[in-house]
Amino acid sequence: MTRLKISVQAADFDLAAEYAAIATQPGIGGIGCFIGQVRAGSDLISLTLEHYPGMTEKALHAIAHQASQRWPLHAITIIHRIGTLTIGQPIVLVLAAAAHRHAALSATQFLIDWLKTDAPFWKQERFSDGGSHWVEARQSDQQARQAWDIPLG
Amino acid sequence: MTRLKISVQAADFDLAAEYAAIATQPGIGGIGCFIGQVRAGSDLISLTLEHYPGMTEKALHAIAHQASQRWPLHAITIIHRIGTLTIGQPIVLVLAAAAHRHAALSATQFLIDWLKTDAPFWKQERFSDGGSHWVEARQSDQQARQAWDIPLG
Amino acid sequence: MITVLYFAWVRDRVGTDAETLALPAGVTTLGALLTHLASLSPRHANALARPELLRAAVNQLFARPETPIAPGDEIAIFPPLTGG
Amino acid sequence: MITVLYFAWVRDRVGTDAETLALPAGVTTLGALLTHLASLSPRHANALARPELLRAAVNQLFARPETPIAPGDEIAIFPPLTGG
Repeated sequence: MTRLKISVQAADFDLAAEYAAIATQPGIGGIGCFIGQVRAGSDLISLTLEHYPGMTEKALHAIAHQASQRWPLHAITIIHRIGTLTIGQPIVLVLAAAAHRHAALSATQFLIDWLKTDAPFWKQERFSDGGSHWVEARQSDQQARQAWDIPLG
Repeated sequence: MTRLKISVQAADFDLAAEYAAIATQPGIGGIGCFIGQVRAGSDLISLTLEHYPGMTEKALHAIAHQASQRWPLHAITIIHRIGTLTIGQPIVLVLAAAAHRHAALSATQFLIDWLKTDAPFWKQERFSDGGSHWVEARQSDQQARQAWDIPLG
Repeated sequence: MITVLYFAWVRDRVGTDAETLALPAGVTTLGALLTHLASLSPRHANALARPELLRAAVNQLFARPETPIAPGDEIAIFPPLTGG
Repeated sequence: MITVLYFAWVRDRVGTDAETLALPAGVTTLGALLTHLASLSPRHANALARPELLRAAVNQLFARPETPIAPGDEIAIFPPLTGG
């Protein structure tokens, strides 16, 4: 059984509390983690994250389910923030815990790769000159997601 | 320039503090993290971690240097505990921060894979019947380390 | 009746985030619905002009042009996803 | 003189964690030193009996049987690493 926590929220998350909540599950030997944050760019002031309420949570559950089918995971945590975030603020937290490091780190990578392409979030950038634009999806994200399904032999 | 923190210590580490110390570096978009902890096993009571003072720090610096040659990293943190640790206690923390998630997560995986085979630590297990034995190295760790050097084409 | 939701720049261009409309006779797939929606107003036409830039969901599951739709469905139209 | 350090079960079997000794004439490589060390006592012989289970460092760098050694070197002998 994989302990699952999924949250879409405006508030910041508490890395230490989320880690502590899963680290004490019996049988865990490794915990992988990824935190994405607003990266400074030329004249960028903030990002505004929009999502599709209802569908987002379903999509994140489906992604977590996929991960738990691929690796023996003790716990998965996905927290994604919405609303307006300034440079350096955290956007997303992914945690995956397993008996061994390979499963924990592979699942962490998988979860963030799939979240990028399969969870209905959109980012709008705002600049110091007052302008704004919607971030375009990157081909590399689609490739990273699809790479998980390339047969190895 | 990669901000580097390497520590071999008996004391526990503070994940939130280590994360906060690197997250504010300019230009970071993603932070990968791995925490290894003492996994419960049949009758296991504790692990005692021994190391080679002097060489350990050099080896960890060499591993961090390798990672920073392979990916554009803003920060690397490696903290490895020594002494006697009971079940569930953290052993090792690896953090890698970069502009993009792929570099951050690949470097995290690389650092822990190489640490397993290239840093002079040894684990002794103690059991509830009073017995103890030195953990044997796993072939899979050697393979994981070498996989980083297999040409892709 | 169906509900159509718009997100991100699709919403900005259409000028509304949601509308409820009757499903015209003969419109039984997502692709046909997109063609119908584009005929509703110049703003709709502009927002939906390039289907290759659009993605969609029917009842909160990702959908393709051939995905069937029926009265009562919730259809969402949006740009490629950019979360994480 | 050279310093020889032992770690983990190698130390347990040898019975000491460090010793200082003179480098005998003709011993110029790590491999030759291992053979010499194994001759020092039954405990040394037992600890060093299976070189394929051992790893070593010369002056804190991983070394191989052919690695040269010289007076003043710090040599460490230990099992394969099991950290992390």
